[in-house]
Amino acid sequence: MNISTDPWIWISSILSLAILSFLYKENPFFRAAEHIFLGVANGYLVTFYWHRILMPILFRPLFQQGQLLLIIPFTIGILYLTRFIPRISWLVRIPIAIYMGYWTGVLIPATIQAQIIKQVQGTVLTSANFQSWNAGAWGIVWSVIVFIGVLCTLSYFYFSREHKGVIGVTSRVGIVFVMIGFGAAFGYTVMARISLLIGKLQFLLGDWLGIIR
Amino acid sequence: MKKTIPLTLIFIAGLLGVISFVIPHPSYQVYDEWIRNDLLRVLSAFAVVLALGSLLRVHFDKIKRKRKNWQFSWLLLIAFGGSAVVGLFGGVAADGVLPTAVGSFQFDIQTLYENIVIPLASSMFALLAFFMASAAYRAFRVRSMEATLLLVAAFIVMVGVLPMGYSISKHLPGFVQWILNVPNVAGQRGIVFGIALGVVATSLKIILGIERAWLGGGE
Amino acid sequence: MKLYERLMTIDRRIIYGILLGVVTLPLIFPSVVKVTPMSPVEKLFTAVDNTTNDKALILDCSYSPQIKAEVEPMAIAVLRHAFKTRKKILVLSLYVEMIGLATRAINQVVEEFNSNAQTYEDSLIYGRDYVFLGWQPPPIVPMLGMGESISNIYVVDYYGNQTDTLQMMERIRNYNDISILVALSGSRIPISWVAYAQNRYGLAVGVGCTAVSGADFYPYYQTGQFTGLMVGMKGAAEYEELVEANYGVKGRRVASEAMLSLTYAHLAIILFIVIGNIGFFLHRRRK
Amino acid sequence: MITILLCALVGLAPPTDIRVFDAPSDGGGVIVVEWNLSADDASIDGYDIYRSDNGIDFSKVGFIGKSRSSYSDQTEDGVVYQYKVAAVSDTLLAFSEPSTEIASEASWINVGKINIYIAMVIFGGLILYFIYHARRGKKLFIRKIAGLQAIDDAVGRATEMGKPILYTLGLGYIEDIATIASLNILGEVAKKTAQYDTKLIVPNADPIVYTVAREIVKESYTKVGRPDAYDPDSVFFLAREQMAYAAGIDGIMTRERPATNFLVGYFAAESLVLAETGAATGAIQIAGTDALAQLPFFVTACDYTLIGEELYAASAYISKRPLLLGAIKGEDWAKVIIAAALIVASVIGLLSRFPILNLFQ
Repeated sequence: MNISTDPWIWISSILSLAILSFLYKENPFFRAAEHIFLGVANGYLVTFYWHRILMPILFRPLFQQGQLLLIIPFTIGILYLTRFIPRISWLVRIPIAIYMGYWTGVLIPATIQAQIIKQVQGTVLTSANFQSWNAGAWGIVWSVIVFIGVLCTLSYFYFSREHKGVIGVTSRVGIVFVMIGFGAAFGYTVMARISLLIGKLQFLLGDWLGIIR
Repeated sequence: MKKTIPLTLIFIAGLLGVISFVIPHPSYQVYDEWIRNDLLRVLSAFAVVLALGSLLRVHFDKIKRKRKNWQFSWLLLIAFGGSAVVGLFGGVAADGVLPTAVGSFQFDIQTLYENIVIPLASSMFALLAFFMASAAYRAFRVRSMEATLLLVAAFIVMVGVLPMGYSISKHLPGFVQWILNVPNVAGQRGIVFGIALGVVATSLKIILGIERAWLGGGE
Repeated sequence: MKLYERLMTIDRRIIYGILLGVVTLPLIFPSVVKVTPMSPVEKLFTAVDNTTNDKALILDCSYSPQIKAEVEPMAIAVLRHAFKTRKKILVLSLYVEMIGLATRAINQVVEEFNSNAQTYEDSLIYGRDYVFLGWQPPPIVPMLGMGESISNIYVVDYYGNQTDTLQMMERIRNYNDISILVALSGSRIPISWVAYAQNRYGLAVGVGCTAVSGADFYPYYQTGQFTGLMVGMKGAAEYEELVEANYGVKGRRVASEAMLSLTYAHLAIILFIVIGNIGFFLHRRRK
Repeated sequence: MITILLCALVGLAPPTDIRVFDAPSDGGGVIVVEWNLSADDASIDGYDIYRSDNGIDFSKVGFIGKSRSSYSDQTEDGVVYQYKVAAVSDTLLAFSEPSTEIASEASWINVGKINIYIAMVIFGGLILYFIYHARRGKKLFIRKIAGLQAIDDAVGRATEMGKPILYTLGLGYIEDIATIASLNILGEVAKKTAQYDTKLIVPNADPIVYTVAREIVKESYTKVGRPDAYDPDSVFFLAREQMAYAAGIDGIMTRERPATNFLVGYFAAESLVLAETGAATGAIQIAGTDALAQLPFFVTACDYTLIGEELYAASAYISKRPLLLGAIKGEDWAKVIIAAALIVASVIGLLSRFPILNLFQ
């Protein structure tokens, strides 16, 4: 049991215990750790936005290397600060419009291709898809189950008709597939959460207290 | 004027986004790259300046008005000021003007990150395991057919995904892979279609100025 | 108080105590549990392994400090795999709050290899064997931009060097020179890599994700959009197994050590759900 | 000449039928060279690719492994090239006939993505068609979504108990669709808290979403005729960082003890921290997200959960704005088309030899 002598290991362990104390109840140690975290996380943010974006991408090229075209992003960017000046605070909509507009524009074809067209391709019943399971004849059964499951789940998310009659049946089958999917995700997530606790204990018991290897 | 300019801007920017997918020709791609690599990048940096401004303003107010827990706001401002100074002047990889070590005790921005940000963040999520355990006992009830299906599938995956699953039965890991590859894919894909269509619809409404929530009210 | 009432009202802190005990014991008395790699991880391993020497790998370390325990072992395993087989590798991160973890993983593995490298030649040289590109926001800028030119997006790397002066970057210009991008993340970033980079430039995308988003990614693995999938600590342990089995890379296998604790913890959670529901049924029958 | 004679003696068969074409729908600078495998393909190392821009002297530009029959060469647009492919077995070379002349060029329209353009036109057209009709006041039916009835009850409950309502939009950016849908629901909830004079707390994780949320709450209060009741500090920026945001909200939940928690928008791993702490404080919790990975928790730990598209439909249903209803109808029709495409493509795929999957590349 050789307890660590590195001051930083002690600081990390004390901060970790302050957070874990939240299990008992919300207390001043937790709140102190919470605020220290907010402070340092944002200090880290400022460092990188300055050293890796504003300096190399904007100020150095604009003011030292004379790429005058950067005046445009600079002036539009400044408009963000009008948020704090009530009379002209509507100007903040200009940078938001450009930023959001381009992003949503790029999103449309990308979403259609990756999340609709390619997913349809993976569901269509053809011999190529049957073999893709490389499970021999079983591939056909799996493809048919996925095919039916997708159609039924789609019917669950159909909002134009009440869930009665045929759609009532298919949406109930659809919700079965959705819930199995959620169950699988749930089972995997239990593993995720436990792993995070194990990782923290490996640090506290190992690096700090030296109980485990 | 306060609405027409932003709405026309968002339409043009949206169109440029879609066009960049359609036209691969380099003489157009040059403009597309400028928009992305220079304009968008700089705007995202200024957006952060705005966010920090509002964060600091909230905590300065808290201190000035002595609101509840105002003392902790001091802690935040000191931690922020200290780490910002160390980062800005000490440099990203301890290559800045300010010396970032006293003898063997280093305090450059990466050390602060590794010994303050990481332990706090990982501890917060280590809590999740405890919340998971108490939620498993108190909240996850077999209230309906759907909840039963969810929990049964969860049990099978939880046991099958473990190394010991192999010892229970040779087929268990294979069965778990099957659950993930067939019924799970069908259920998830059905939801993905819905969400993808939602994304396309909302993106179209934003670009065409039908969806104006982002304008944020006001005239 | 009747039995079922006691069953229904176990105090939260007792449950926390049980879980803590169940997880800690196997850590104090460790035994590495044999892990059998499944096909999604093997597919990723082979894709990384088939990188020819005129191409490079990209490792996107976009996992937050919160989920370090689950995803960092994957980054370590992929870095060990690349360095041991002398494959050129570029490391980047898409979010500022995650870049410090990429730094940590690189420092650890490079130090691991350089500490037992005999000559300067077979040690890992920055700029020749690996380049740490760092971070540039917003994510769609590097995702689309690297299709045209990597050093145009990452003008300066993490350490502040001009990227285009680095030796490796003369041959590695854009996605045509990349064999596969391994996206390690706890969120939907890998899907964006497919939606933007793969759709437009045909980039192969392999994924290492937290167990939380594992089930969410299988539809993209089934269509082949993802070339391989590592899910959670179990996936990390499988990749560690493959790296050690194929290349005998010796190094602390954090994920594999945790498997026994994981096993007992899962059984405990199942027990809690069952007890909770028994109490729930008895309570409902009482009413 | 000598090398050709040499291989004739040794009998190394050259690759045949060289075909070259400019890579379609790209930014130029790429020529694709294809050939039939050499008869000795099994025993050779691979194929050398030779290029010449004057038809006489050829220089090697690339190599590719055996049993591979296509190679993409990086070229300069507009320059006319000719290609030869040689089967290579250590020092022996077997050259093919020279290919026809070819020059690479950039294309203005990416022809390979025709199916995406068609899909964009169909889906976009459907959505705009129904929005057009919705604007002209056509009655559009959407079925009742269980989670929405709970919103009114939840706000009512908070008012009776005189406790605040916590509404958080998650970690999403302004461009995330779940965030936009959540902003619509926030607008409606804010109108109700204005009417019933209930305290509203709206912590935010994103700077831009924070600015938009603040404006929406202010507008909802003025729309209901209670601009005075609007408290500017009820909407605030908490922290961009996921963990600090979760810890901050947990602190608010345990300190302010809101009667109702709305967790609507994009969430990541912190969803369980919020949902479990909220459950522990005994609040009614309504969740809504399209983050698939978090839905299992909200389904098991919250009272009502809007699953994926139900969140988009809920924001349309609750705000009763014809434009949103129109979009949902458009999406419903698009689902009918996707289902039809699946069925038709499967029938073609099963019954005929037509490579149907290439339509969905």
